[in-house]
Amino acid sequence: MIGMDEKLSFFKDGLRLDGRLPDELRPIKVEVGVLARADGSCYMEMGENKVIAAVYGPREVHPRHLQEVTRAIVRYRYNMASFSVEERKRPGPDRRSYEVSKVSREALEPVILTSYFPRSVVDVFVEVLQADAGTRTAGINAASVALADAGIPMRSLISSCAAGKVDGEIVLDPMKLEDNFGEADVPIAMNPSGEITLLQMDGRLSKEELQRALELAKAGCQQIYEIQRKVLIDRYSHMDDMGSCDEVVAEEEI
Amino acid sequence: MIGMDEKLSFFKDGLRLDGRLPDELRPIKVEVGVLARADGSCYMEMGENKVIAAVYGPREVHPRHLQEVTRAIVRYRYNMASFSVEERKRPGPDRRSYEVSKVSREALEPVILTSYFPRSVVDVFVEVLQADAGTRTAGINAASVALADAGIPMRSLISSCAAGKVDGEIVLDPMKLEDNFGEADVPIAMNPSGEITLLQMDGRLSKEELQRALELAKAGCQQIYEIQRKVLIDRYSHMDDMGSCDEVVAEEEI
Amino acid sequence: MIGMDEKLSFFKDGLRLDGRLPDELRPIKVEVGVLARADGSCYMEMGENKVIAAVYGPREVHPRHLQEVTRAIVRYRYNMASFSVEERKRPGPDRRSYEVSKVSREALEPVILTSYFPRSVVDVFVEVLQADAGTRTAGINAASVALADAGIPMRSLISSCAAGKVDGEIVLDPMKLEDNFGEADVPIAMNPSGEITLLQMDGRLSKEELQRALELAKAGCQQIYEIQRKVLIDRYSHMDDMGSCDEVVAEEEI
Amino acid sequence: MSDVVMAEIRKDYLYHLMLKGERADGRAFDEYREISLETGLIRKADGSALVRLGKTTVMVGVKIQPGEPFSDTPNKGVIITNAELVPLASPSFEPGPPNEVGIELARVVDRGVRESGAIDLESLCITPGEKVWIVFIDVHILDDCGNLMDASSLGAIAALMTATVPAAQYALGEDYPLPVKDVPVATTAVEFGDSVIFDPDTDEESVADTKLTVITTADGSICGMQKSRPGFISQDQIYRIVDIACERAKEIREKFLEV
Amino acid sequence: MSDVVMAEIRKDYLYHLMLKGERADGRAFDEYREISLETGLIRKADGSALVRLGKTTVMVGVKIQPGEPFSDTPNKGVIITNAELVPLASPSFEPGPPNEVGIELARVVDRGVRESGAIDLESLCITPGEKVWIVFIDVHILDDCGNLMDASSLGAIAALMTATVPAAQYALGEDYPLPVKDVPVATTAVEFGDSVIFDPDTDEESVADTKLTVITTADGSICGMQKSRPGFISQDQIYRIVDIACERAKEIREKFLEV
Amino acid sequence: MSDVVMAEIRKDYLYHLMLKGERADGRAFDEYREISLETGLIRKADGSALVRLGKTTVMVGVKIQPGEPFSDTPNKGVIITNAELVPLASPSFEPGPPNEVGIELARVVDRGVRESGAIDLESLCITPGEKVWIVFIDVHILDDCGNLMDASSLGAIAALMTATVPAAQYALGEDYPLPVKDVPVATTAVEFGDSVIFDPDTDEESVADTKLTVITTADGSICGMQKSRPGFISQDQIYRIVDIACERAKEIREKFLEV
Repeated sequence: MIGMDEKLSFFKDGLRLDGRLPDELRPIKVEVGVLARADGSCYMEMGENKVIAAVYGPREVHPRHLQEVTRAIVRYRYNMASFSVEERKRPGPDRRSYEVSKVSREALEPVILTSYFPRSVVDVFVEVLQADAGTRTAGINAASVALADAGIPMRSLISSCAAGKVDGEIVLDPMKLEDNFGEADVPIAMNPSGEITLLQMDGRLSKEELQRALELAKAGCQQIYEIQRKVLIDRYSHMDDMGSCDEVVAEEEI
Repeated sequence: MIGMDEKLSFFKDGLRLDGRLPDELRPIKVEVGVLARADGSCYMEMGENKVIAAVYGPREVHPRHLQEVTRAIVRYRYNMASFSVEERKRPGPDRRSYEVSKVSREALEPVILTSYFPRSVVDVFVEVLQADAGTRTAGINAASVALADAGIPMRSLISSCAAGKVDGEIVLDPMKLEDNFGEADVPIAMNPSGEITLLQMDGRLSKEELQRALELAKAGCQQIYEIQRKVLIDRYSHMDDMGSCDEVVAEEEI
Repeated sequence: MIGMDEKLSFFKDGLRLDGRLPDELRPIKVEVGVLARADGSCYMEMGENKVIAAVYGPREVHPRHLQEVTRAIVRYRYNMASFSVEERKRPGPDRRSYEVSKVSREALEPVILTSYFPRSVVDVFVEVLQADAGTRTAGINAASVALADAGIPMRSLISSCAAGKVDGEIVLDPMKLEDNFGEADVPIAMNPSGEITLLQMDGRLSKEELQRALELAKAGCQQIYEIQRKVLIDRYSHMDDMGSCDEVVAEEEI
Repeated sequence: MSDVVMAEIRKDYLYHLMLKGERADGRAFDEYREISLETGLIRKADGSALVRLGKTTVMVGVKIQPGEPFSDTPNKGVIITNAELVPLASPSFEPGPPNEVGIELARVVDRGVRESGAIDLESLCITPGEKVWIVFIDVHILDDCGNLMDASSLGAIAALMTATVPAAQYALGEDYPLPVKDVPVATTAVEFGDSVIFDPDTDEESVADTKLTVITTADGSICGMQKSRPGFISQDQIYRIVDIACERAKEIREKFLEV
Repeated sequence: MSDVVMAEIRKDYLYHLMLKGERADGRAFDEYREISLETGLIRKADGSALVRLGKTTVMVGVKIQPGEPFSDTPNKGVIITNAELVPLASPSFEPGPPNEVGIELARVVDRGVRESGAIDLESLCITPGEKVWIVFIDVHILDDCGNLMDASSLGAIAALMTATVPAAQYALGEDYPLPVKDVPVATTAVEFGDSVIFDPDTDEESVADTKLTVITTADGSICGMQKSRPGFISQDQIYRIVDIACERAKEIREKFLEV
Repeated sequence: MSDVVMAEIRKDYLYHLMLKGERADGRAFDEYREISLETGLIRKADGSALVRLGKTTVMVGVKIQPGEPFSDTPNKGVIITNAELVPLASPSFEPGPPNEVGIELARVVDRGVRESGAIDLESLCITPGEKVWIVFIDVHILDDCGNLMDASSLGAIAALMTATVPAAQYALGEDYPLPVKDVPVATTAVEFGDSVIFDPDTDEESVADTKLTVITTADGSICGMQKSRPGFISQDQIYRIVDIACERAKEIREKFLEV
């Protein structure tokens, strides 16, 4: 384990320790429709992060008192497998995963047309199989695709990634090492028009650095959106006249 | 920490270590209506004890199966803040607080006209912000005032305090030091006519000592009743022709 | 405590350490109708095992969503008293007791005529007061008698015992010492016709040894069945013309 | 609704009996049901007692194990009392961790043992600040036909009086009987109208206004009291109950707990 | 249904007020309710603060006790932050362990303290790898009239700034004031239509599309942000909120937290 | 009611197929679905295996960490097996701690590993009585299309066979492969009418009267059995299942688990 005392350099010849440019995402791998039982699903790798998302619903709400008469409720459960992190994690939710679940749900809820399905629930489950900084954003990306795969009417997809600060420089999509010893982390999520639905930040940034971080993360989200879009097009390309996932997901608002 | 071996004297020149006479209460401070959200509330200090009580209701019962068809149920939750005691207490109820909640509820329920509000609940919440022996009695006193403040129909107020035995002598309203190293503790609660609704005792007493303890605690309750009564009168003195809290609380029985 | 290194001999002059033959059950003691509040009950000792079973029902199901519209559900709760084992057990269910409860319920459910009582529940509670290997089988035996005592319609009784392997030999009804240091344990339960409703096994057995173990355990169950039958006959012998517990329990199927 | 109606009818019935000075089972108002007590039935426990109070049945097991003292009493043993109201014992008990009734029961049993000084906690110190004997008193209710307080308290002290400290098992010397220095006995009465009835059964408990448990020691001192149920009680009735409680406790002690 | 209707009516009302540039209580959009702060009221705590933000009332207690460090930071003290949304404080709070709202609140308060570097964790090491000071920050909500984030964060830093490390009690030297190196202040705004409103009350919170908390340090850096509620927010609005948040935080810091 | 009706119709359909010697997916009665096995996918784990049994998908991760031995086996390592039936994997799974189905699954997987002697626990002792290796086997169900027992057991032994003891990380020498001495394989059949069907899918499981899992070792011994579901099974059927189970296990072992 590297102590805080030893000065760790995060750059070598202008590249990051894993060879990326400062504004470069880690490699992304997506598969849609990977689970038989779920109504929609998506497996996603972002660097060493491996997450899988499933969507069930719209379905009946249990317990009943959670029902909303004018709209579907959305539930989101982010969960880490015990073996997904260096030191084995006790099974079950901890305080961090409750917070991640809450902000992830709030990141997706604005694009789900919940008023189409009063008294029902849309359940989103995200399992982290391997974690390496960025699991919440990977989870949101996978969940967004899984929602589309489940045919849940949405205004648009949601794409998510983080920017960080290491060695005084703003970088895109920090990996574990950069996150642990870096100076700030800013995960965001947004729709294709750049409207933000998730924003968290910890560390220490000036206003100018925050601005740079948001710009960088926004550019990252746009790249991710293209990947999400492509995988959904491929998934539905066997259907007639369907060239864009934007037709799969509902576009008008009620 | 004082060991049991060293003989600790609890009296000096006939006075207790905090300067009180054996039959003297600690200073009391009461404020009524201190919370905006609650239907009724009361902040009370008895010596170093600082408690706050809130009443909500009568309101709908959740979960439903707890409903009683002929009367309101009463719930009472006594809770200590983590920082209220010497060694930090883990948040949430422990076995002691479950017992205190039960006997406190049973101390107040006899004066609440529950049959006025079938199928509903009156919720009493007591938070202990600082504890120094006597939090259950302080809580009951505050809760009684908060019930009146919430306009819950009652037959009368309930007043509560303890007597203890230290150095072989029966004293009123023991403080922490006297409780920890004393020989007995007898908390009671009663209505203004002296009918008892709470009675617990631990330690070791002869029948005569018990009798003396009950007499002393009863006298203490009467003093507390006057204070409770006064604060409620002050609270409602702006209203026309209202000179007594006894008119605020319902007096007849159904 | 005996280490695994020291070779422990489980036989002396052809007898086991408690003087039993290899195919001999431990002494059994049964009492039926031992509890006043339960609808049916049975106390049973099998060697040093002391268990008590109670049956409540058919009665209303809470919570409601567990109701089955075409039949009664059966619940089974196996619980060990804290003082029943060498090292004090924390009160409440652990993983082992959840598994034992599940397989015990499944051992009894096939003979209960659940379709007679739609939307209701038959609750079986087994408390282990002292444990010495074989509590699950003792519990099933006691529960079976308690079900009959409660008048629950059944196709037949269920009888249960285990076979084990020690020193290379298959023995009936292993006691704690034989179970701890033996090579295999095979608990079964069956109806009087030999149809098996419980079967578990751990350790290491060849197919031939498994066959021998099942034969031995089957013979043990038959002996236990006679004891269960007799105690129920005695219990009901005061009634007219009733010579067999087989008349107490329902025999035809729907 | 029918439950409410039945409760009213039962209350009426018991009340009218009482006006005639009678109880449903024919006992005098201050009379206990038959008590039976067997100790040592659970060999895996270090002490045990099976108590029957009429049909009420309670098994108490005591386990004694080495463990750490509390930091504020480094040279004292520890008593931990738990009561399990298992669903086998009553249609109204539910599985799960103890509710407030079970917690109150355990705490009142504990109070009797603790406040009477029955166990000399300092004698249970093995290494000050490090290792002491932990005495677990586990009350297991088997059949609730009323007055669990008295049955459980009697079981607890009887189990303790016949308990052995299993020192040999932990290489801490020879086994020895747990030293018990006092014999607390709990006595419970309910108030119903103006009458006071001792050792209530389930019906009597369910219609009572108020219940009072008084725990007394061998020398006639009071070492614990607990009023429960939402009702009033006057000082006079308290004194009356205490007086009879002392008598009944003395009889129980002499009959069952004299060495 | 009526709840939904009421919420719609209230939303409409507040929205129309806002079009006129008004709030229900007459404040400017970037104006805080009256703040009051009292420290040291809880003598049993090592630090405490009672914060009122309008009618919102929060008590924060700090306890400092020796304990074990985390294995990956053997020479650092530990901060543990908890928030109790006790049912006394709002008709919508329920008894039980913290739900996601309470957990988020605690974690955002914690983030401000931790990320600002307010507490020098290395100075809280007693024996590396063995014993360090554990700082418990317990947020106890007493009256929820909106904007718990800002009230709780203010209470936390105020309680820490007035806290004493109780070294003498544990024979670890003399008591000394907890060293606090920075003064994080949280500032929260909600978005409603296109307007941004600071220090929202309960009504404003309940109709808001989105909420953003910005925590700033004494030198004007940002050390924590949290968007909550399911709504959109644009980059421009974020920057606007950050700008005003810095100003408000500076005022609060100067008025209440200057030594 | 419709669920009941649908279950009856499905049962009927499957039953009539079976009378013709057929299964819905065309398999023979003793035929397994296609099995795929990938190991080492999770680099953060010390061993891992992704098993697909038809569409049933299970990920097993193994973590090996130093910890304390049980007091009654001071010189043996510890195996802890847990199964998470996360709600992602089936519409019938719910969030929360494992229910009895999940607990049974974990315990049967554990039984195979433990009773076969696959792991030499004594070789996992670091310092007798103080420190041993704890082997955590975490079964994470991803897609439940039937026969979780066999898929999970296969994943567990495959993850163990490819696991590394991370000694270097804890300064306990060099990393070395976890020594695995036997290769238990679980084989499950359901009974339906008089027929026996191996490797049941979800539909077949839901209509089965009884289920029997048999775990066999490399030398053909039986090291674990578990009957589940409330139905009868005869001795003859048990022997029949054991015979076929041994064959299938041998094939699976040879195809997937030979070094």
